[in-house]
Formats: sequence, C-alpha cells, structure tokens
Amino acid sequence: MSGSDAVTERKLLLTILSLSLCAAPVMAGAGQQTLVIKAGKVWPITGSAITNGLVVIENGKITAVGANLAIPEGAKILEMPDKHIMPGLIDGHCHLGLSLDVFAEIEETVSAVTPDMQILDAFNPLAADVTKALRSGVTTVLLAPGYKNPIAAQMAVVKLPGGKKDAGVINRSAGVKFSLGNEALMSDRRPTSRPGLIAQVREELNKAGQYQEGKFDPRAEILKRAIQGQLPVHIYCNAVDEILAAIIIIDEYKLKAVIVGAREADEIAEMLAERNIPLIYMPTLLLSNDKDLKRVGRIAAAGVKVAFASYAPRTNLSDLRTSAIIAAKYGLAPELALKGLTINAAEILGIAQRLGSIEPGKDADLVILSGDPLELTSGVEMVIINGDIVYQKEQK
Amino acid sequence: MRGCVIRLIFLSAQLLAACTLCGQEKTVAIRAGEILTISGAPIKSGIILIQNGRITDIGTEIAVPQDASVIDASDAVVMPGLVDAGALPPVRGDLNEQSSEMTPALRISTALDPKSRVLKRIVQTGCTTLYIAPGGANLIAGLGVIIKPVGKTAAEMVIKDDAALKIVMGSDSTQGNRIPWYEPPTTFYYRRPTTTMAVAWMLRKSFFDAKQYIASHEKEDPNMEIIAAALQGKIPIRVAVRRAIDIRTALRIANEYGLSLILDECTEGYKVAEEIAKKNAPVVLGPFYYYPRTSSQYEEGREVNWNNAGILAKAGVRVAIASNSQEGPRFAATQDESIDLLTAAAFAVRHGMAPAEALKSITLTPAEILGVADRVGSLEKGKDADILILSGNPLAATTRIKRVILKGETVYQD
Amino acid sequence: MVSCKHIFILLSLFLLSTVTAGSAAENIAIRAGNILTISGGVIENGIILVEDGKIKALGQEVVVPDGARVIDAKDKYVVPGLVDAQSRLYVIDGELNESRAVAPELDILDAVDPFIKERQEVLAQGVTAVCVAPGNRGLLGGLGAILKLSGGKTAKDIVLRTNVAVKGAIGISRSNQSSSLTRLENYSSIREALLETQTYMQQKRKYDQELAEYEKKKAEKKEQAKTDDQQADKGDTTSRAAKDKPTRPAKPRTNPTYEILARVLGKEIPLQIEAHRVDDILNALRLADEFDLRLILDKCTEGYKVADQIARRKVPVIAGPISTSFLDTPALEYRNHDTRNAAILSKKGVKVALGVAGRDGASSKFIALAAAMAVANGMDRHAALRAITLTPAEIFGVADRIGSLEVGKDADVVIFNRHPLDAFSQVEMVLIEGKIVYERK
Amino acid sequence: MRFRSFAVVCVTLIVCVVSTLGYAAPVRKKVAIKAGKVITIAGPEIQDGVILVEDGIIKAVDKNVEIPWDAEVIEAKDRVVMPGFVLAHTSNGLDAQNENVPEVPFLSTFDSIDPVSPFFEDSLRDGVVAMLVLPGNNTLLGGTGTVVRPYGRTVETMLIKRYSGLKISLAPPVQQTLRYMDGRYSYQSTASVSRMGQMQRFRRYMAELKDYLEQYEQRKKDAKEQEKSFDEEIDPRKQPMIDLSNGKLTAFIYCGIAADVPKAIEIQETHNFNTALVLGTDGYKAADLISKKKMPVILDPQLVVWETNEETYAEEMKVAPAIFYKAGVKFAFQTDTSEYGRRYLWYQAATAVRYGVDRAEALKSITLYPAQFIGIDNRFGSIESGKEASLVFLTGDPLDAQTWVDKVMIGGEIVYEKAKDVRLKKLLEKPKPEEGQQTSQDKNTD
Repeated sequence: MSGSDAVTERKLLLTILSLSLCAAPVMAGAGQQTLVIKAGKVWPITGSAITNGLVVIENGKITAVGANLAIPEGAKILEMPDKHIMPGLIDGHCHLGLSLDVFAEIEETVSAVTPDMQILDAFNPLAADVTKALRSGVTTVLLAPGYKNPIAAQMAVVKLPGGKKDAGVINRSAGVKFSLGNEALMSDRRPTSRPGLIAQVREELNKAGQYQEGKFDPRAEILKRAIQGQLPVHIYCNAVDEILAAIIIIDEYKLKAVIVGAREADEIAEMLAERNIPLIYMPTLLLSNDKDLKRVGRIAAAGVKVAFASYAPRTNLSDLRTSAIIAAKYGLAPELALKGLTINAAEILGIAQRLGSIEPGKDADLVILSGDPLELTSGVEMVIINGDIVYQKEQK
Repeated sequence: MRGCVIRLIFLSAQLLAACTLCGQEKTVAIRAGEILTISGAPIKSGIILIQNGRITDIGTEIAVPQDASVIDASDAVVMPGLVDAGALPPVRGDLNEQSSEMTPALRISTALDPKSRVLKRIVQTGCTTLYIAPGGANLIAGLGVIIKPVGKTAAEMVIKDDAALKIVMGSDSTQGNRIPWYEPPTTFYYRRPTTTMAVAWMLRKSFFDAKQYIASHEKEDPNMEIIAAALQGKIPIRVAVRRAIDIRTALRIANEYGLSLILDECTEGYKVAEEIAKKNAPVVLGPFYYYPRTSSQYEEGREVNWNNAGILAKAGVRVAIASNSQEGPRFAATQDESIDLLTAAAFAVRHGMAPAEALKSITLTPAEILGVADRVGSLEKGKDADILILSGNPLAATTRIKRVILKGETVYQD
Repeated sequence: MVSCKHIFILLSLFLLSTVTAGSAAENIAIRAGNILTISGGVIENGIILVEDGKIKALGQEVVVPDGARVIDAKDKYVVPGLVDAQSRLYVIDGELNESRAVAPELDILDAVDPFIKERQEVLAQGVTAVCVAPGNRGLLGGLGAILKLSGGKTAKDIVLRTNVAVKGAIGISRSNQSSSLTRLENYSSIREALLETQTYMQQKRKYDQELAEYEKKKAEKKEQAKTDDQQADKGDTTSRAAKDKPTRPAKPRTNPTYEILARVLGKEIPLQIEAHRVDDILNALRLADEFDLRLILDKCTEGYKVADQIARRKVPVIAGPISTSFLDTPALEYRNHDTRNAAILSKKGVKVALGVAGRDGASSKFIALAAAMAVANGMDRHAALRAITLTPAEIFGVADRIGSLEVGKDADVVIFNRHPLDAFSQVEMVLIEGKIVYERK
Repeated sequence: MRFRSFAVVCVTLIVCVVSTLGYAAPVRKKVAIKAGKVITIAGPEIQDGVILVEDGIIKAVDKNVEIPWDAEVIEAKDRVVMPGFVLAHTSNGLDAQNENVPEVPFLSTFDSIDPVSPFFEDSLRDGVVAMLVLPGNNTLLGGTGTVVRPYGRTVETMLIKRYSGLKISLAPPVQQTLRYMDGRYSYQSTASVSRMGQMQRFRRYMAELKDYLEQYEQRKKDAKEQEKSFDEEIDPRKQPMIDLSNGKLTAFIYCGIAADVPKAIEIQETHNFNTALVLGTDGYKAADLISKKKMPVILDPQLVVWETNEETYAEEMKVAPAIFYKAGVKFAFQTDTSEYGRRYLWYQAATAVRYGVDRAEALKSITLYPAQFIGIDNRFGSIESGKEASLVFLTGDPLDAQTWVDKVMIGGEIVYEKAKDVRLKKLLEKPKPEEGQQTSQDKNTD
C-alpha cells in the first residue's frame, strides 16, 4: 500500500481508539454503579417488545427489564424516549481482525487438515476492521478460519474489544471448522475431487476414533473430542450435494454439528429439521436472484434453527442486520430474523446462558438503535458491552 | 407442460419413499401398441401391469383391475428403460483424485449430486439405470456405482455401490505425471507412470501387493482391501482401454492373476475381437467418434472402425453401448456432446450391427454386465417397472420419447 | 400449405402486437393515498391521470374521464419509477471492456442483451430504469446509456437515451496491485487524449477554411477561364498558358475517438470518471477545471474527505456502492470506504445519486435498500429517495422524461404498499410508459 | 417462333458452356433415371418416376416420360432419388478458417479451398452436391465465400459460383465462443476485444468507406471539370463491401448469441444488405424478431439445447428448428464434422422432424432453402426441368437412420458409388488378419 494510505489508515484507527477512550470515563464509573436505560421500545427477543421500557444494569449484568420498574437510587439514567434497544448482535461466522487490512489472510492451505490450529492466535484486536466494528451493533462474533481446508482450525467466540481490552474471549475453542464446499478442492493439494474430499475427512475422523491417549497426535486429539460430542463442528457447505455429504458424515460419526453457508439447504430442509441440525446462513447480500433470496425463509419455515453470518470482511459486519432484513423481506418471519441475529445465534454458539437476549442475569451487551431493528433506515446510536458504553454515535 | 415434468419427478421421489414404507399401492396398466420385451419376442398390442414399482404381469390376455389407472400407449412402442453402463457422472468438480495415482478406495457414490442437471437430462433421454464411474486420469481410479437417476438423496438412488473397480490403461493415466517446469518437484504430479510400460508394471505390482496383503494381514489398509477384493473377484474390474495393444496387455495381466475383466471404450476392439471373445470379457463401447479427435486423450486409438460394435458382437463378445462421456478438466466431452443411447444404437445398426443386438446392447446386455439383470434391462414379470414409451421404432431417427416411467412413476412426459 | 401456415402465423403475430399496443394506449387513473412526486412534495389523496404513456394530470382535484381504468391505491404510496445509476442489468458479462485503454467511442448499447431473465425480478422491486456504462478496465471505456425495464427484444426498444456520458476511470488497481505511478499514468493519458482532441479539432477547422478558399479560387478560375476564352476568340493565347490549377486540400481522416471527445469538450456529453481515492478524485476535478467539461464523479469512495471541494465545483456524484458488501471482493481502492459517504456528500450540498454497483445485473433490485441504508447512515430521507429517482435523471439529462411525477413526463409509476424506504414495503404495481408491466399476485 | 428456337439454342449453348466450365462432360449426353421414388421437392413425390437428363440438365421428370432411344438408362427401381443436399454454410475444407486481422473483406476462400481435404470426400459420401465455403466466425469482416461441389481435383473444377456471400461476425474472436448451456452463458476464455468493439469497428469501417467513395466521386468530378482524364480505380480491397452495399453480395452475419441478432438486424436496416443470419446455439430466443424481418436463418449444428427453468428447476429441451418453424422462418442447417449424428444434413432434418417440424419443410431445409440462401436455386435444390441434374440415390427414406447414399450424380455424371467406396469399406469391414502379418513379414525382410 502507498504511503498516503498508511497515513489515513493510522488516522482513522486513532480517531476510533480515541473515540472509545473518550467514552472511557463514563464506563470507568459505570463498572460499579448501576445504569438504567429508558428506551422508547425494548426488544428482549425472548419476550414480547416493551414500549417505554427500562433496562437496569448492575456491574455489567442485566438485573431487571420491564415497563415500570422502581429505579434504584444513585443509578445513572440514560433517557432515550424515541430509541429502540435490543441485545447486542451476534455474528455466527466471520474473519474479523485476522489481518491488518480488509483483505483477510485466513487460509492455511499448506496442509489440508489443521484442527490443532486455533484461530484466536491470529486475531488482532487492534486491526482496523475490529475497531470499526463496534459501530455495527455487533458485540459478539465467531472467529472462523477460511474455506479451503476440509478440516480447518478451532474457532473462537469473542466479544468485540471495547472498554477493557481483554473483555474479548468467551470461548477459545468453540468448535472445529470443516469445509465440504468445492472451495476445499485445490489442484495441487489433496483433495482435488469431491469424493477425495469426503474420503479424506472420513480418514481423519477414523484415525481420531482409533486414537489412544498418550501418544502425541494433537489433530487426532481435537477430532476425538469432536467425535465424542464435546466439541461442536461447523461444516461449511452450500450446494445440495455438499449438504447431503455433510449430513451423511454427521450421522456416521454422531457429530454435534452446525451447517454454515447452507445456500440451497431449503431443498432438503426437513432432513436438517428432523436431525435438528441448526445452521448459520450465508450473508443474503451475496445472493441476488429471487430464487436464492427466498430460500432462507423456507428453511426456517421447515423448523430449522437459523442464525446469520457476515463472513466479514467478505461483507461488512454492519450488514449482518441488513442480511437478516433482506431475508425477512424475502419471506423469513420477522421475529425469526431478530432471533437469528441474537438468541438463536447464541444458542448455536453455546453462549445463550450469557448472551442473546435482554433478561435478568445476562451480560449487559446492548445495542440502541434509532428505530425498529428490522428497518434498514434505523442506525446504531449506542453500543454497550458488559455495561460499558463502547460506542456512541458522535452528535453533530 | 414441461413445468409439470419436474413436479412429477419430485412427486415420484416422494412416492418412492412412500411406497417403500406402506406396502399396497394402486395398480398401473399400460396398453401398448407393441411391447419390445428384449428378453423375449415382441408382443403386439399387449398390456403391462405395474404395482409397487414392479411389473406384476405382462402379455396380451390380461385382465386389467377396475381401480387400475390406465396409460394408453396403444399407438406407441413400449420398451424397457435404457441402461447406460458408463453415464455422465452427476458430480461437480474434478472426477479424479489427482493427489495419488492409486485411489482404489475412492467412491464416486459419496459425491453424487441428486439435484444435478445431468440426471434430469439423462432421464429425458430415456436412461433409467446408470453406471457412474470416477474419472479416467488415475491408473486405479476407484469404485463406480449403479444408480437410478431419480431420487432426493444418494441413498434413494443407489442400486448397487462398489459396483466395479475402474482401471485406466493406455496413455490417460500417464497424463500430467511429470514435473511442470514452473512447479517444484514437491508437487504430487511428480510420479509414475509416465509410459504405457509403467502402467502395466504398476498394475502388476498392485495386484502382486494385493496377493501379499491377502496372505499376511498385518495392518488394515482400505486401498489394499479394495484391490484384494477385486483380485478375489468380489468386485468386478473394468479397464478403460483404446488401442489393440493395450487391450492385449489388459487381457494378459488378467490371465496372470486370473482376473475376469470388463473392457471399457475399446476403440480398437474390432482388431482383437476373437481374443476378447475367447477370454469372454464383455465390452462397454463408447464414446463414439468418426475420426480420432486431435485432443491428446483421443490421439491413441486413432484407427477407428465405425462398425466396431457389429464386429465385436459377430465375434461373440457381449457388447454394451454406453455414452462413456465424462465431464471434467481432462475430457473433451461436455454435457451436450453426451449422445443419447437410442441414437448410438441406431448408428450401430447403420454401421452393421443386427437391430436386435443393438437394442439388447443398450438394455439387457449392460444390465447383465453390471450384474443387475435381475431387476432391469428387460420387460419381465417381477422386474422394476422402468419403461419407455416411444412414438415409433426406437431405432428411427424421427422417433420421439413420449414418456419415461421409472419404478412405475412417470418421471418424464413429452 | 406451408405458405398459408406462414401467413396465419404472421397474422397472429400481428394481432398480438396490436393487442399489446392497445393496452399501452389505454388511459389509467390512479387514486393514490400519498403521491411522492419528488419534484413537488407529497400529494395526499391525489389522482394521477395517465394518457398514452404520459402523465396527463395529477393533483387532488383531477376529473377522471369515463372509460379510464381506475386503479385504487388509497392506502398506498405512489412514487416515480426507481433508477439504479450504477447497474449492470442487460449487459453481458465479460463484455464490459475493450482491451484498448482509450476508446470513448464504444457504445454500451452494443453489449446489451435484451433477452435476459433478471429483468422481471428487478422490475418487481420498483426499478423502471437503469444506467449502464462500460467497466473500469479502460481509461476511457466508452459511452453509457439509460435503459428502461420495459420488455423489448432489441436495444432500441429498451433504450431511453444513449450517449449519456463517457465513462472514464482513474486509479483502478489491477489485481489489487496499486502504485502511484499507474495513477499518474492514467490521469495523464486521459489528459493527453483530450489535448490531442483539441489539435484534431483545429485541424478540422483548418481544413474547412482551406476548402472554402479552394472553392472560392475555383470559382474565380472559372470566371477567368470565361474571359480567357473570350480573349482567345479575339485570338490572343498568352493568358491561357498562365493558368495554375488550385489543388483541393486533403481531407483529414475522421477519427471516431476524437469525434466523441470533441463532443465531451463541447460540454455536449459529460465525462463520468470513476475515482475512488482522494488523489484520484482531485485529479478528476483538475481535469474538469482544465478543460472545462461536464464532470460526473462515479463511485467517489473517499469523497467524504474532500466533500467541500466537490461541492464547490458543483460536480454531481454517483455514490455507491453504499456498502462494500454489494461487491464481490472489495478491491484495494475501497479500503477507506465509509458507509456515511453519500450522507456526508449530500449534507455538504453535493448533488448525489445512489447506485447499487452490485456483483451482477440482478443486484439492481437492491436500489431501494441502498437508499434506506444511506438514510441509516445519516442521509436525509427525502434526499435519499431523490437520489434514486430524480437526481440520476438530472445527472444523465433525462429529467424531462423520468425521475419524478410531473405532468408531461413518462408515466413510469410504482405503487408501494408502504413508504418505499421501509424494508418491508412491497411493490403492488409498476407502470412503464402507462403500460402495466408488473402486478403483485 | 423462330425467335424461340433461337432462344433455346442460346440457352443450350450457355448451358453447355456453363456445364463444360464446371467439369468435363461430353456434349449431347442423354441419361434417363428410372427411380423407384422421386422426391422432387418442387412438386409431389413420384412413385416409379423417370428423370430425363440431357447434358447434365434435367429435361423432364414425371411418372411416364418416353425415353429417347439414344439415352443411357440408369435402373434405380429400389432407390429413392432426390435433389442432392446443399450446405448453406461451412468453414471446413480450408487450411485455416480465419485471418487474424479483424477487417479483411477482400479475402476469398477460393484461394484457400483444399480439394483433397477429406471434408469434401465425406460431404460427397453424405450426399452433399453444393456448399458455400465461407471464412470462420472469428473475423469481423472475414472475406467472401465460394460455392463449390465437393467433387473435383482443382478448385476450378469444383467451382459453382465464385465470389458469393461475405462473412461478417459480430461475436468477438475467442477460443471458446460464448455458448448457451445450462440456461446461461459459459464464457471460458475472453478475447481482448468485446462486442462493443466489434460493432464500433464495423461502423468505423462503413463510415470510412462512405468517406472514401464520396472523395472518389469528388475527384472524378474535379477531373471532369478540369478536362483531365480520370483513370483511378476503386480500391479493390473495398470492392466486396461496396458490392455488399449495392446488393451484389449477400451478408452472412454470424450471431454468436441471441443478443447479436438485433444488432445484425440493425446493420441490415441501416445498410440494407441482403442478409442471412448464421446463428449460435441460443438463436431461437430471437425467433419472432427474425420472423418479422423474414430473414433466412442458418442454424447452429447443435439443434437441441438444454435450459433450466428458473421456477421449477426443470431441464427443458429447446429445439431451434421447431421454434423457427413455428415462427414461420425459413432455415437451413450446418453440420459438425466431429459430432456423431450432426455431421449428416439428413440427420439434422430428421431431428427437426422428430421435434415437430413438417417433413416437407425439413426436406426443403436441406435442399431448396439452402440453395436459395446461397443464390443457386436456379440450378440446385429441386428436381425440375431446367435444373442441374445433381441428385442423390438413396437406399431408403432420406430421414431414416438406416438409409445410405448409394449414388451421387453431379451434372448428369455419377461421381460417387457406395459399392466402390474403398474408404467406407475400410471403415465398416473387419480388417483381414493377413494384412497385419504381411506388414510384419515385410518388416522382417527389411
């Protein structure tokens, strides 16, 4: 990149850092004292929406939600009569902060099987896209490796670093990513063909099955945990044949699996439903034909649990909500679209006990929007993570 | 009209699932102008009864049950669904696992795409049973599968998995096995065979190793398992060969290890028809071309004989005609070039094959070669109701497929 | 027998065509809850009267002539047909660029495929016109055009206006390798082309003068010849020898490239330059200053950084994509892309049109969503709506036909069940030139 | 009366000249063909008809023609005789199909036709008696074509009509042309030029041509004024395009995809060339457009295209001839030498019939129509008195896959007989084992 770019790059980074820092005094206090947010509308997701509701936050946790609650004395009150408040959005699959620039370096293609890698080791919390990410309303993301390895790395669930730098990691090893898409086929590395791809995945899983403790084989060790159901497996596949292959492998090895991508899953949705395999749907922004845009609605209608992903930086993190809205516009039930952004994603990623809805006892990760969450016209006004205001739209 | 076709296909898929669950199901009766049973003599103005996807009765004097739904084809010719013993694989991407030359355990069945366009087309050309093989770039390419072209999942389609082990002789398996100047020698293309000699040698070696493997079973090896099974005749071996000398070599090796082969393509088979007949190795012919193509894999077998099928058949070889056309980086044939079998048969007759033989070679003979003659390939009591309804003589260029029935369900209607 | 069959077929074809024509001629009156005219505010409970493809009248007290088909849209929003200013609809993939760097005479109309399938889908989202332009691989890629989504089997049937702008590009990274030198090269070679055009024009003028001179001389000679002859009759032969024939000046070869660029310099055709980074944008502006041409800034990714300068020059901007998510793989020059770009520009008083700039033709259906996203990022609601209707029409000089609901304009009307910028608003009906081309089931 | 006889003499003279031009035919030769069935194309089919040929020209065809005593009689009781097939467009039989410069209208295939090319031998074997050989599809203004018989040792003897048809290609030159498969375009290797470029270059060429002609006229005028002699010739390189403009030539415009058809029509309208369209696989999309213009159409060798229905995902067959037949467009076929059935004109016609084209129309589309398209229908395309006796003797119905071309007559001469076709024998019969041994022995002796 040429010099001027570097300069602007740094400028932007600094501005955003300073922005979050300027918010620091607020949250320094906020940590201890209780914070009460009065919003025009509260979307708890698990319950029905509350007009003119309150959310009470004490040291980073939500303690109460409701229409008319007694405000504890000494509480700091945020008055937002015309704003909507909802739980922080959860991105089911992205590649944030894996490189210094928007072009992520996420593929480790030297070897096709690398379950012992951990994506978190490549995560750079100070990367430009991470610092920008806060204003997208997304508070928690699943960091995933790329698409070219049949068995890629362990994925991590992190909260976007806001006030405190290490607020991040929730789960360092949230699952292993598989890729049964044609992206995993390369001309100069095994596998080069679909049957070869499936054969190789089987081979590795069999090896793991026979693996005994003691002798050092980190890959087999990880995969064994997957087979025993301790470690979920996220299988990336889009076309029908890819998904069918995934289902066969899931059944064969009793994997605790999630389907990622799943573009054409509607054509075999009931198979996923009866196995209740949830799926993290690809960004609908990557689709353009009505035929494809209508698919996700049908999938959810068939009773499959659907969450959304941004594949950031493939699409902007801020377009996670856009993708959900487009899905809704093309037939997905609105409430499911909202759930897909929050509680469903939390459940699929196994963090529902802490995140995904506005309920007493859950982390105070909140987004305050200028309007209805399912309106594209409504923008993010404020983002709160663990009760700290980490982003605030600058007033002009 | 065409719109309904696919709905029918979906429907049929569901019904297939349904009828497997619940036993009894409505009878279907076909009134045919002429029935070409293939196995027996043709029947003029006959009736076929179908129940649960099987032919329950066939003949002239048959009482049609009241509740039966009747398909009137009294002005049409009815024949068994075609059997393509080497169909275009409904698989996306490369059909060869290039990372190794020996991939006997490679199962093409694991990569079937039930929604593939290829299948929908093949059905409309009258094929109701297909043999799908891996690509022809590896010496031991892997295991083929026999399917019916309609189904929601691979499991629904497959008739017989591990149907045959594909071996490729001649120059195809040597393709690309060298160091491209721009690649470091670490690439896995740096390997044998690069000559026809090495092809033969490696084949011998692998069978020899298999023998050893059977003798002393120290550790499990999936690849060896397959070759051993083939050696013991549990899995039929299909060898793709074009030139006469390669055919001879194949037969020689077969002798040495007491194998029984099926020969694919066999472009120059007419030169060694007697030898093939003597070994009584069946032959699956195709693809067909008038003069050898200029592209590399057609260089060999340049001495074409249009009447290859006829000559082989006359010599007493069991001949099946298949499209044998494969997609993929190493094959010239594309989807549109995969000719339908009726045309192929018609031209076989034109070039000197007996009409009856030709019809057999796209129905019963391939079914026998594939070992599924008990289910498909002819119109007989108890066989699958895979039926073709044609506007006229199947070998006429102006004849049109009016209806394709698969397991008693109409999957295509014109 | 065959021939009579032919005749029959032709007859039926003819009848068919007349029938369709008939439906176009039919008068339509739309009773609308709210009419967003764009040009003249909102009319509540108004009526739009459509007669032979044009808007005959609109307002609250319009008398509906008997015989007119009345469409009831009481609780609906009626807006002018949406326009995607950065579309690839109709254009065949891989035909966007010619290898030559400077080829402004290429016409995108020649790369149009009228038989595409996507049209209906895009139409169903309320888009009635798109602006298509050559790609950014050439420095001067060719001429853009405005196409309507009315069905039609030839480019002529669907085109609203050709030669709307010459598409140029500065500082586009090849395979994500960008160097400041190539940028310089881009800028300077466009400049060169323009300078050459000027000299070319001079030559042509020179030729015209010379030609006129020559004609004059020739006429004189004729005169002289006559007099000479008379003298000759008198028997003196001196002057006949002194006859030097005037020579016709050689006509300079007409060069289509320069012919087009001449029209650009003559402010007849605007120059639409795709520029992303600040330096490229500034270069483009410098070109506009130097040659005093009508500039349109395309993409203008980092425009928000130099909004004032753009505003001062009164250069219109086609901002887009509103989000890099619409792109296949965001190229290098999008690194500093900001979703607030359009908002900031329009706030600074720049005339901003929005485009989808999607990955394929069908993406144009997202134009309303793009506008909504612009609003979410701080753009004024009305400005956003204007940016996908009237503004692009103005920028490309078709505001007399489309872009707003006014008397005399084409009846390209879309009926939404909610405000067009609401995510869940559905298109109920689309009219193009008074013909109902889409109706929701 | 006298005048008529004079005219007749003239005609016969001309005919003699013409026929002798083409090939060495002994003068005043009478042939009578007794055919089991005559498919005249011009009229109804005749059972047990007689065709009377004089000097290679058909004199009469009917059920009972009395046969002159000096006529040589060809017994073809068990044969179907019909006019020889005509191939309206091919680029085979050339050493190379395209020049690598976009604008070369002045080239002619006449200089490149290779009489010994196996293509011509095959064509004769397959019953083709006349074909228009044009440059390939990769050149914008490819050059002029040549109508030849697939018979003769030199291009002169093969020649029917020199300098006929000019090839224009609107598709950009690419390795794999943009083809219509799976309901969408697959575009493997793009060339450096685009469709925009092609059209622009074409317009530029026409503009410059106009310019040139104006100036030429101007110079002529000046010369006249100045009492100079004007001996400047028209630039021969421009002549073909000029002839195209004034209707001496027919433009064969190649439309690689349907979207090129409107542009071809535009060209036709602006310059009013008489135009024939050479279509790609998806040309059927523009059928009604073409039917409005009543343009002749030459179909892609691949007649059946699969298209995926967007709503139902069904694979639908699109059969070009059927669609054009419904739209009332006259069409002719191309052949594809590498393809299995497509290499035969009769098979193409049979395919058309299979998918609903009227039989008579299908037969016309391999005889009369192509003859009309390439402007030789006054001599070819049907069995009528006055036309050249270029006939095929078939063993059965022309559209039956089991039918062979038994004999081919060109200009009254039997030039092909299946019985004497050595190559065909080799291709159909089993090689004698001795041959192989012989050769090996020879090797040993060496």
